[in-house]
Amino acid sequence: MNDTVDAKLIGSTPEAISRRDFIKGVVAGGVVASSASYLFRASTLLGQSGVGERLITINVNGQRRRADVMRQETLAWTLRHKLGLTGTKLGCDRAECGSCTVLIEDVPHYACSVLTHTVRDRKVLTIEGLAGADGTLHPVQQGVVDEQGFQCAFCMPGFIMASVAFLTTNPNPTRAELAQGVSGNLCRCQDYDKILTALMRGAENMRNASHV
Amino acid sequence: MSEAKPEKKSEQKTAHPTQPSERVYGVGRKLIGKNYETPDLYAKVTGQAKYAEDYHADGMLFCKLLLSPLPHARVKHIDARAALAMPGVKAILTADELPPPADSLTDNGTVIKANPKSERALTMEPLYQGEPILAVAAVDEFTAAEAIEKIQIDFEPLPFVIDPLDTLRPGGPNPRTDGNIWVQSPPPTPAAGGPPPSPPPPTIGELKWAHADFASAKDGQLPMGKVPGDWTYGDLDSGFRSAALVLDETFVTPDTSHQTLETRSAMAYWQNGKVHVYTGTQSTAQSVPAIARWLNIDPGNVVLISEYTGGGFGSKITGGISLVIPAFLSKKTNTPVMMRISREEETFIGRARPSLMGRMKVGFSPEGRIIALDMFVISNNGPYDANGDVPSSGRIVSLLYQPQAMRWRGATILTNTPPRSAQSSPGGLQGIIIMEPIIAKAARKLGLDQVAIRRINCPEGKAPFGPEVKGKRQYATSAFLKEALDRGAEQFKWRERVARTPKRIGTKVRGVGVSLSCYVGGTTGFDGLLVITPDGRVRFQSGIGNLGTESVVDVHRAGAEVLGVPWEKCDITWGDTAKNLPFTCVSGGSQTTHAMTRAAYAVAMDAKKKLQEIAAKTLGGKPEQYEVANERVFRKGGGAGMTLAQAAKHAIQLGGIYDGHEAAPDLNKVTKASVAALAGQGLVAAAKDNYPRDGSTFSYVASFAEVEVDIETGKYYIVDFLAYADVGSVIHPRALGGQVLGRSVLGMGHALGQKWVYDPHYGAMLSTRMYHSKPPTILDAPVNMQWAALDIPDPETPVGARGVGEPPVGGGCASILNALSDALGDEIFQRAPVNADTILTSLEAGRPMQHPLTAHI
Amino acid sequence: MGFLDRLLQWAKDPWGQNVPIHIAWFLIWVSVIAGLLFFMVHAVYVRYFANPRKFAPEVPPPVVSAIPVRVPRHSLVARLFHWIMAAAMLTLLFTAFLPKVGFQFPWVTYHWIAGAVLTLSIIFHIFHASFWLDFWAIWPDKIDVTDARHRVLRFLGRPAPPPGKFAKYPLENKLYHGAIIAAGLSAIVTGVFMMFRVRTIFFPRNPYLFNDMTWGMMYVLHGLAGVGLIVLIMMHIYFGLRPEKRPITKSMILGWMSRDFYLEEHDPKRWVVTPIVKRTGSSPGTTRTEA
Amino acid sequence: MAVIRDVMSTFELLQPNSIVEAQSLLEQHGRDAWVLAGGLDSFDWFKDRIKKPKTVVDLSGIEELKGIRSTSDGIEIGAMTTLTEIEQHPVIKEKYALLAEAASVVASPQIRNQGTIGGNVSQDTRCWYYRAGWPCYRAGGNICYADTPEGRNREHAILHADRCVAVNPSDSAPALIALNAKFVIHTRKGERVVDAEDYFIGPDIDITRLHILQPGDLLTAIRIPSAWAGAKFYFEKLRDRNVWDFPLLNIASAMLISEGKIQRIRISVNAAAARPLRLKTVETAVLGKPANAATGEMAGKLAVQGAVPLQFNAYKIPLMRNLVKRAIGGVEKATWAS
Repeated sequence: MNDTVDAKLIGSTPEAISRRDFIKGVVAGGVVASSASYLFRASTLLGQSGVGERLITINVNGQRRRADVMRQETLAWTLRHKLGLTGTKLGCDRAECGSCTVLIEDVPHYACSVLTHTVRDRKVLTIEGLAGADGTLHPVQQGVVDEQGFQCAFCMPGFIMASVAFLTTNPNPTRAELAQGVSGNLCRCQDYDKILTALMRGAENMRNASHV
Repeated sequence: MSEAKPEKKSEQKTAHPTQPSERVYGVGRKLIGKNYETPDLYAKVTGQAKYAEDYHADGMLFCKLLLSPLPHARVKHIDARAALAMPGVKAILTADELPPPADSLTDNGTVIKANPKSERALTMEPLYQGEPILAVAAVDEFTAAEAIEKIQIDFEPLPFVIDPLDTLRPGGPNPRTDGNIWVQSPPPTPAAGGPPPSPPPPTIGELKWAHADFASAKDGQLPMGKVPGDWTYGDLDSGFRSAALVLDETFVTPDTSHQTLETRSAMAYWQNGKVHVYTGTQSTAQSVPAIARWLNIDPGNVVLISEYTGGGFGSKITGGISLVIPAFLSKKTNTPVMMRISREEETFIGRARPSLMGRMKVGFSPEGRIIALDMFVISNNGPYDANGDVPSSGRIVSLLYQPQAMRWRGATILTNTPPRSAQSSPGGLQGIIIMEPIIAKAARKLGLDQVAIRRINCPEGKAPFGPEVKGKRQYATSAFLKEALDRGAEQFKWRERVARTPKRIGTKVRGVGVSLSCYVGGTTGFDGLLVITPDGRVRFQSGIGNLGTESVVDVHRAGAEVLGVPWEKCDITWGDTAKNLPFTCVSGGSQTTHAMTRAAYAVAMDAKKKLQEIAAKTLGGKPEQYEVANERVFRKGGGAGMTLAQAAKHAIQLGGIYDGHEAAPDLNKVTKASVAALAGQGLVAAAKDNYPRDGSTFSYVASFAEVEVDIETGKYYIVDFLAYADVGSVIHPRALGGQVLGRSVLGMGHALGQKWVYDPHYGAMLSTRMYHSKPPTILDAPVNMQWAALDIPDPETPVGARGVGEPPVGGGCASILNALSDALGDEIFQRAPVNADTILTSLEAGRPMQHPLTAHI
Repeated sequence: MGFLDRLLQWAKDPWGQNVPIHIAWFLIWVSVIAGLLFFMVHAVYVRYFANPRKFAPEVPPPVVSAIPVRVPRHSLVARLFHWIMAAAMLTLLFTAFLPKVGFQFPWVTYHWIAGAVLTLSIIFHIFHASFWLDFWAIWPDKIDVTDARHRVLRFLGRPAPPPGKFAKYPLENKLYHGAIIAAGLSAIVTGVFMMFRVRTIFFPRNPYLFNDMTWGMMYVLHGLAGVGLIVLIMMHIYFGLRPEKRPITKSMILGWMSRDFYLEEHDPKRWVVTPIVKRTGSSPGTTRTEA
Repeated sequence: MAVIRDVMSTFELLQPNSIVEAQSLLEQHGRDAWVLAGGLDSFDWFKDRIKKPKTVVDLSGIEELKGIRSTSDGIEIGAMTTLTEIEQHPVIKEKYALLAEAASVVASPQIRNQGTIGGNVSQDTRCWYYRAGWPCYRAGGNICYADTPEGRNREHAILHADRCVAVNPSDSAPALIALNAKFVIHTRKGERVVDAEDYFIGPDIDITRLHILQPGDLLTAIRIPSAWAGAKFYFEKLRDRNVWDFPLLNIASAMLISEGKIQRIRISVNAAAARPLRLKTVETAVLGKPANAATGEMAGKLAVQGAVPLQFNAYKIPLMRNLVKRAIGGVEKATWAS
């Protein structure tokens, strides 16, 4: 009978972790503090040369951030799980939805399909870095607020990042042109019409902002 | 040059090219019918909004699933020793360790027995390829994935079936060892006195058709054998005899994954005997009992945090059953566990709309009136609980086209494909897209205008629907669809478009299509709960899920309107069941706006009443001598009064029903518990929606579309689209527009290409990637879409608002299909989606289409 | 299984189960090297160690003059068959294995056509051998066995009577034929089924004729037979080229062998060549023998 | 061993800064090394855990592989130049618009921002059986699952199938063939320059690869001769969705016309076979004929001769016929009085 399924064979080795510790973590909500400990344990598996070599610096939202990054780690993972920047979403992890769109040197990329090690010392901008330090929204963000763009908004950070990049080079697009510009982003609420309206408003806001 | 895209129409560079004059809604009201900035928007645009996967607990483990590679098999042996020996692997969870799901208790005391044959989070007898068998928890995903690969499993392959017709054939394989359909035996007769007896859980039975059933069907016709479901009204035969035109058509609708952009990831940990679950759900308050049932624990020990949900469309009505996996792993390891569901896993466990195969015999009068309709549908349900799509398709068709006589027959067939669930307009979309092409064809054959033939069959007022029971039929609360159809035709310039010539330039052909559409639009009987705090603010407790439709906030504007409180003075509590939420409807079936505006209205009236009583008690006089406005309660025609802040303080002094130390007896127990918890915080108002309603609530949409087809490539574009909605009073125009057009595009997806593809030999899904299953992109939807709403209040609800989520879906798809057949003629397709291959093969082969009964290509 | 693991190529079928798909291609080299080693060992042995062959003393020889100068050995048909089969076999081996060792070209069509030719010619051969030839001539008999035992004993320097001369085919020849039958038939039978997996003129494709495991085994057997044939064919060619075997090789081209060689190697009682019947117009070698 | 199609397994990441360095690394690691360009094809393989290379050589740090240079005869495009750069480059837009257009319809903007021309022509097929990790011919196995009685093969080959019926999904490849581009390959033996159409191979020759690169080889640049600059170009890609999707079929042609007659022409289709096909018979057949609908009709029929449809891809035959017809005869633009 011991060659058939039984829970004993598949027993586990529970680790006592003080509740207080992880509740604190929850409250903090995806903070960097917790990532380090999590990572060092990770490195036990990856038969790679020491953690030291994996310590790299990325320029995220104007800050130089150090992180311990595995060779096969994607930028999306580093941002979300090492740097606590969870605004960048993972919708498919296969470059098919655009929710993870960030700007690398001002160019939109799918962060799920970029190895963090390839952006060492390069300029990365995520949704968190868009609003001003005082909380004033970027004109495109404001456009979304003005028009109640997007529904569930899981795709929103990606859409906003893509259009920010597009609008800096095409400040005065038609709806069709803007649609082309953000065509690398999928919205499953299928709120495309309202999204376009909101982003067009964002374009207006950007133009007005640049005039003053 | 490439793809010869149609000329861009509008070159306007303003936000609103298509709504020249923003329509004014909610005339004479302050909040209802007005746009405003929802309180969750800032967090959303700045990326601070937290979805399940965005939470991180210290020491959190990650878990990964081992999915069955076989469509149907028995697990004979699992050897996980190598996996467990790996550093960093903490635990493995199998089905054996899951408790049986608990029975549930309805409010009237009836026990709903848990069905042992229903789906569970893990299984030892996978019934579809991709069904989870076990889960591994480890310090990180890399370790968990490596561990999964080290696990050895011996499977005993069992017979499987992918296509419902295959299991119906004589001697065809069964998807489950004991059959291919659910059989519901009738509930025992209630014992005198005591609570209604619990109905026995449905069991699995076998349904096989005769060789003759298959033989009698012509090429491309759906065979019709005996089916369990059957209802009728009117005299079908005389109807067909007197008909000027009788059509007998088969149509196959696609299986479509919900593909919410946020997968059903979940994180869980236990604290002081309570499980804290972080996951996306459509219905915050209503998810707790479901989670408690899956975990087999007391609902009081479940805390659900779900502030933001990345899409549901019916696939996360009460969250996903898979969330029990991190919950139990967390219990086992005494550590928080995060389960990130990958896109491919979501394809398997993430739910989908069942494909319906339908065959309709329709008799038309010379004017196009449907005098007889014989409807036959079977669905591809997947292996688990039966979905309502098959029966609901019959009810919706009977309401939307008002046939003078109708018979409906249907069966829900089990297969070894992923479990289905309701998807925006379940059964409604399928019924409508099976029916609409037939009406379009009839209009062509009878030489009638497409709008006219729909107008003559359109439901109106208290329109009847469904079967005749004891000489009576159910009916709708109201229907103003005819008006929507007329106004829509006008706004869409229907006549001009129809009259326009030429229809063809070079290889491009244009066609216009119109479709009726409707779905259920609301329920009743839920509770509202609010607190007027001593600082004079009004806090609405919202148990609605936050899907981005904004109903989580919108409905409370109705309450604020009644109280005459400026919106800036209102707060909304949502997204955390520890925060004392009222008994709320599930956010599904488009019921929220209707049900919860009623509840909001009720609680506002209760607050008003309590304010008047408090004023009377403290300032003398009778309550009715006081009125509530401008954040005060004061004597009519001036005189003594007090601010809401003062009233709140008085409420606390008065206690009892005023500050929540007592609660109205008719409130649900969930609400009562919340009231008790809020007691003493201010004026606590709580009320049940007891308003009468004569009829069932439905919402309606008239959809119009124009397409351009290139007959050399089969490629087509939607060049224009309008959805004109009859959804009662408009609450929040922008949110409504998002729903009307968003759901329309969801429907369009079913015409444009959304599908599953299976390899029948191995019962394996091939369309595991989005570039296979094809959810519409922003360039597939028309760049300019228009929407409008009648804004005629529904007479059967105090606020006048009906639900909107689902009604537009069927029309979104059917209007495209009809536009295509207008451009290309009949017999090009009898299956959705319609793609270049469908069109080209039919044109090349001189029709009819190829593989008409194959849902998956 | 650990050892099998290395001899075969395994893969996961669509249901995640391990199935064999091919032999491990290094076996090609194993087979080639085995062949070369055999050449060397045999050549060295014959050159330096082998004692001159000695046969049992002649029982009174028949009227030598009665034996034709050119002893007919292979009928034209038999020779044609042999060379067609040889061509097909070489084509099969080269088209099968050259691509695997890096010479890439469109090989599949040639391969299955050659296979078809081989199959047909072998079917013909079976009929021909059964009805027109002495079917048993190629199968070992008692005398072969005893002679073989004697030869082995003498080789080991143990006392034993010298072996008798051969019948039409030496024992080695017969054994070789047996090996070819084994390898050839398994390659052909599996090969015929494998044609269901590619587009041929014979029958509609149906790759699902068998389940994954059966197919896998079939491919493995086909591969093993194939690499087996490499070494067998190498040996065959080697012997065909060896000086002492030349007369036999020649006979496969011309159809006859010299009387001297016949008398030297073969036992007229076991391979009876009917004496010449003088007749005008009859040329040597055209006499009918049972071969 | 259970199958899981999620999470990249670990590898050593090497990031050379020069072609020489890259080549020595590739030689050093031989078959264990995986060349990473834009990565959009590679990451699918890695995340599905079907390919688990020990070593990944990332070319993104090699500047010599990037950029577009004018040469004595035309232009040279570094293999690591992104599709967006190609789409927007003034010279390409002006003289070789065919390539700019092909690049502009690849996948999505973000993918074009990262995907390289080298990667686009060297990407693997998208046959869903092969991509699912099933042991088909292309994966070294002994069967084609797509070309079976029940196989689902709507996207598969109608021409030159040999056991495997997968197709090449590249959009830029046919354009480069039509422009008579040359591919520059660095091999152990030194630099090798091949015609665009010779870069690709079918299953009859090698059933496991779509191109001629051997381990250790590096595609470094693509040269486009000026001969076809400013010719009459036609490109069309048919796909289901207007973003992300691979071609059901695409066509690229370049024509030199004088006195209304076709003087020279190169025409190529992709997604019809395992390699982009140059339609030589069509090219010779239309020489000297007027570039009109009639010639197009004739060319279209000629192009699909010998096409063998599978169960679900018969539509590709009329589609290819019509695309060839358009490439030569043109297509009428529809402007509606709406």
